[in-house]
Amino acid sequence: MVEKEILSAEEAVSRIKDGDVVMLGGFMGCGSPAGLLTKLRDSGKKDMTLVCNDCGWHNEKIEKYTEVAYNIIDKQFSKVITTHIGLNQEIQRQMIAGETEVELVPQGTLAERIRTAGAGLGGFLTPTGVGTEVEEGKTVIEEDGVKYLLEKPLKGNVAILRAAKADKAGNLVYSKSARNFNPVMATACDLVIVEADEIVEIGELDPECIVTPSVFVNILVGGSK
Amino acid sequence: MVEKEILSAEEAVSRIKDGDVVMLGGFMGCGSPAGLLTKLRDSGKKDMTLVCNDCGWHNEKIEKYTEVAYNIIDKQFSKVITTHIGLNQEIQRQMIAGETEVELVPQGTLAERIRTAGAGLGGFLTPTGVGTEVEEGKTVIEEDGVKYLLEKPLKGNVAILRAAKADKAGNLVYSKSARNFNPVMATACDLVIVEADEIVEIGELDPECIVTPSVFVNILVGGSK
Amino acid sequence: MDYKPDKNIIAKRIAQFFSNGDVVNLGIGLPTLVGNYVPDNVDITLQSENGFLGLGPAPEAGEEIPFLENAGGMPVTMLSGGCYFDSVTSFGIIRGGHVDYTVLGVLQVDQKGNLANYKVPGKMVPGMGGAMDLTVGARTVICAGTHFDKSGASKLLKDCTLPITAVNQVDYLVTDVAVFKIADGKFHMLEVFEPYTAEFVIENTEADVVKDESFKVVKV
Amino acid sequence: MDYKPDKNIIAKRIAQFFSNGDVVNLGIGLPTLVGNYVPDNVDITLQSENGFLGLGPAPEAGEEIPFLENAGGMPVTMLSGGCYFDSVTSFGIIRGGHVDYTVLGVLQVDQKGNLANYKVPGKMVPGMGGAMDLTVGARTVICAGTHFDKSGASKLLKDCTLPITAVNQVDYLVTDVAVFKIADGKFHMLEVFEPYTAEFVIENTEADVVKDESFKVVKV
Repeated sequence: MVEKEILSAEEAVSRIKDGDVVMLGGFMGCGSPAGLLTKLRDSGKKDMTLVCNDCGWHNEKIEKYTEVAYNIIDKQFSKVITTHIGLNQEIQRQMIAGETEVELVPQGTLAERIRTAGAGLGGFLTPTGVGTEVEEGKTVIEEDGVKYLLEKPLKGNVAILRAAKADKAGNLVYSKSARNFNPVMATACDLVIVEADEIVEIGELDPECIVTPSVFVNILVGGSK
Repeated sequence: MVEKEILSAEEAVSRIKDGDVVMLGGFMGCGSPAGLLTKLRDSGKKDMTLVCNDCGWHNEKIEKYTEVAYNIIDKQFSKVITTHIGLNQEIQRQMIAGETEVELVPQGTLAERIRTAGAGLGGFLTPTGVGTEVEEGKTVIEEDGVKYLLEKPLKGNVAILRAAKADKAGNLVYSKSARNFNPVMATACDLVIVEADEIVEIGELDPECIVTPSVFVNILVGGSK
Repeated sequence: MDYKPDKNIIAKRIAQFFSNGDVVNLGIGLPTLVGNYVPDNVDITLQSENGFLGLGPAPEAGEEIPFLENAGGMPVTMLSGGCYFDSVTSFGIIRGGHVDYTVLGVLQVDQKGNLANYKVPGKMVPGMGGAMDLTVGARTVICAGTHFDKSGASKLLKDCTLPITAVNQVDYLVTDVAVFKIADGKFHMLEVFEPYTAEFVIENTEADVVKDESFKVVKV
Repeated sequence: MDYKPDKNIIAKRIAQFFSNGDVVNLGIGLPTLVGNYVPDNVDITLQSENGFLGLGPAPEAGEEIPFLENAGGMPVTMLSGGCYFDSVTSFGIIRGGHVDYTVLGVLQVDQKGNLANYKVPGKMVPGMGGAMDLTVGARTVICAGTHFDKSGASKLLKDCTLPITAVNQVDYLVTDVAVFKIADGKFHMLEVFEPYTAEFVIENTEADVVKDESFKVVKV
């Protein structure tokens, strides 16, 4: 099995371009690639679109900040597609002040839109959001008396993900609730960069327990371990 | 965590009713619940619809038969929804003779239709089958210049599945290529019966490696081990 | 009659809804408290929409498990028999009707069963997170909220004025005053909590409230 | 010139398409033979649509691994670095463009890039299995088949007469006589295999065949 490129975080983020759609794994920072986000900040890239479940923590009162908070402070993203920003005061402020465009998407719909792109489908019908602001501008299709929204696939240029272990072929496993959006984002981007806490030899992961198959991964970055 | 019912194969199949839509896991018999199929044959149930990837082996020349071959010989199914019947001479014969209705579905579409039902969606757009006989009677939707078929969810009354191990809560793991359609069928049926080669105590399976979460499973049947 | 907000009475009453084996998703905030009141003889499985089943109580300080958080980003534990999955599977479970109960916080609930809980335009926009999927997907939707907001206005409305989370999906509303079933365009009061009275509720609630035929006064 | 069917030459030539790291799905039957001819210095990963990556050679008789079969129900092995997944993931990989090459058997191929390989109405109806998804989803579709059928008719047609598997998706056709790229409504002959000649192919093929500008005579 062919080995994937192993790069430093700095080299890896140099593959990201201004204006790219960047998908970021993690849920309130749990399962986000801290090292890649820090180097992405240092890189000064701009005008990117960020796709992520939430925007992590930015709480001035308890002084809790997850890494992406600093990319947001630097306004590296001109648009954010996300489901929940209740714990990031700064992106809420930027949204309400009109400084950053924020598209709020129901969480299941965000996951499914990304999956749909990765799985080569053209869209899906979901009951979620019918009759709400989420419906605006979307086709409503009725099947057997139930209304559904036709939701479209969401593709990215680059995914920046975090895994617990990667083998050199690019197979991934995650740790506990750090799995979340990482596996699906790996399927839907042209370039998939994975910060792995540990990189192991091919054959060391149990093939029954691999969560992300090697075909989805392009670049590995060693993590803190 | 509450334990699921553990029944004999005979007791379990007694929950299936004439006319039920029955989803059968397995791929060319690999991963099919042999014990449940045998007891289902003994039960004499009829007019069922069978949903399965293929119909296993029924090859008179090399005398190779997988268990479902005998249910088909007994004509327990008035309709079969499947993707490939090239290795079952008898169902091909019944189809061509008009004795059994056979609906052929592309394999990815069958998997996705079942998933769609299990995941509470109303349909999906796939490029597969556009311009072929599969398109007949379906809505064609064009997005960004690409044509897609709108495919509908496929639900079942009962799933009969095979796992390598089940814990008593109903969490499942599979063995190698015996996984195939089993996990997705577990999500899409009112009653999910699993023949497990081994039933273990709650806590014995690694929570990172469980493939089918307990919420999808209703009845466990001990296998040969 | 004096009203004093009491989140714990809401959590305590909601915990009585569940039976052995139920799969339950508890929203962040008030709904999380429900977990503290589930009777010892009732064994439910909590789903955490960030990706696992078998959510257990918060760990002691210093005993946090790396990479194990709930959907609010707080450290939790996992019970034996739980399992991890990704966000796609998590919302397949939710939308697919595999969750028996979801308990969600409210800003407003109206008598058509509409819920508003994710946005105050121009002011507070946390986002819907998983709430829209949970409301549409769970078999039974229980809303949890104090009966009155900080200004003293009832959260039970004829029509929600805030952007709604889902249309016509709320089954039950439990406040710190009473329990309601929503049906036929009305709040059917099933129980009122001592020392409140049915009359107090009806007089102080904007929406149409009727006493259900099973109505009773209870002490939670 | 005498024609003698030769499946191995087809498999051998197709194996030369691949580069290091390619992900390839080989159909059942003739395409399976391709695996025998991949050069030692080219490391490809085979996807098996019944649910794994890292498909290895058939085991010795008596060395079969329980529950490890290919999509044709035959015993196989798995290489180090492979992994298992379910049918939903398998076809997500296929339809999502994550497979570089699919190699499929043919009944007929036409000059518009249409393929027919799953059904002879009223006679033989194996079903499409994964072929429709593979044809639509794989980045490059290579068809593999003897140039002539048992009756001596060319399988290269102006228009398929059998029910088609996919519209306008075939990129290459490799027969036991020549290699074709399908584009602009024609079969562009890239190579002919000694001792056959371009003229032999053109004369004995119903479809429109043109010599590509890169055309050459080769010995496979």
